[in-house]
Amino acid sequence: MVKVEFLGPIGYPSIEVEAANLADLAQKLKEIEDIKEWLSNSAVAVNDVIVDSLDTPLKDGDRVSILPPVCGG
Amino acid sequence: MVKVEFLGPIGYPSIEVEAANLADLAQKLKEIEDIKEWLSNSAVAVNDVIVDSLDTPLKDGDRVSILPPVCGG
Amino acid sequence: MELYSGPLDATEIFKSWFNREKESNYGAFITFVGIVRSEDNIEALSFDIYEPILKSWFESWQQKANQRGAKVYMAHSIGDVPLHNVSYVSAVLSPKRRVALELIDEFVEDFKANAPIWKYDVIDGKRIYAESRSTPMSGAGLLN
Amino acid sequence: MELYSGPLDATEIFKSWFNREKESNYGAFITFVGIVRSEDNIEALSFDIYEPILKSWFESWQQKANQRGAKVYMAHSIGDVPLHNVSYVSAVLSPKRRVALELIDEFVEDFKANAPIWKYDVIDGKRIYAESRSTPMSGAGLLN
Repeated sequence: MVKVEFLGPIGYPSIEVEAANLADLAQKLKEIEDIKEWLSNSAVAVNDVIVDSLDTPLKDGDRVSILPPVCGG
Repeated sequence: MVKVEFLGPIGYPSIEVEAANLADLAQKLKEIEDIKEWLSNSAVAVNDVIVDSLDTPLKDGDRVSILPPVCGG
Repeated sequence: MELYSGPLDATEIFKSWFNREKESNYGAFITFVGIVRSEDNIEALSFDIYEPILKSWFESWQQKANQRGAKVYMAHSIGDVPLHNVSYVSAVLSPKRRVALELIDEFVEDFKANAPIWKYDVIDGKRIYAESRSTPMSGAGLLN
Repeated sequence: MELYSGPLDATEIFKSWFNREKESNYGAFITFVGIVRSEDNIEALSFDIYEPILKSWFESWQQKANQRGAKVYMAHSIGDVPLHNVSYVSAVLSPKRRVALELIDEFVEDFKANAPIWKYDVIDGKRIYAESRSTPMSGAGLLN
């Protein structure tokens, strides 16, 4: 199982899902109505490292963070 | 008479000279050995305003400042 | 990197960084202070921060600065910061001015674009996500 | 514009400018601090200033800043400033960060090139004009 956290304004509780890689996870997240709209402009981190490939493999216990548009300062 | 001041590191005392304009003054300053070498890289102010033309007229009581290369900060 | 609950004391932060570094033989010390402006009837801004990724973002900037002989600092607020209070302070030190002037610009702009911090306007006591002023991070849209 | 005999108290200057402006609704406050570096066996730097032209240089910058909705400050030392002490502080305030980041760069660079200030290295108690680090002002060479 992989834990998925939705950061900042997304305001959706963390979920646990089965997913072998990010492409697989993307499919599952697109099925959640409240999450779908955030995917187009959110960055993704696996175990707190930002990733840039859908081929990124996921293993049991991994933590995925969904990071919506930012504005510090 | 025009008063000419030599600022910063030039270290030459102020002088009073007769000059109708800056071109005229330039001729007179070139005759001073200790000043000549500074003219090529010094800016010039008349009554505390930087000027950029040799035609700038000078009248009795005007104050000309010779400003050598700067380095603030 | 320093995170505080609520407004920052800009002068204390300046003093602490300056005193820590004044003998370090840097010739240029530049600070950027972000102050909450009164506009659009807001009472305050409010911030969420995801600290693990902010920390690694900051550490990678520290390395980038070190490679140019420089050093960076930053402090940010978590939670509410009322009008005319400070939410963000950052700084760059370098031996000469040119590198410091370039780095403060790059550091502050990259901070705006990629630091994992979310901003909310506080209006009538409610927190409203500052969506239109927010920027997708590098790599955003991967799961789309 | 503030001129002081000897080293500047950077924190006091920061505090005074910040407190004066924190309610003025500027969103970005950037300060540049110049610290005397130890190099080439110097004991101190020393400065001569021609105040009337420095004042008009500063006032023309204040106007330039105002036209962009911004404001500038500066403080500088006259005379000797020992190693690891501050000789120069300048600041820019603007409603948004972009103008402040651009102005601090232009302001500090133009200060270096055109403010009527002369720098000397102090070595063995002697003042030596820092000729090789100095820049002819705009319009230099007119009388040549």
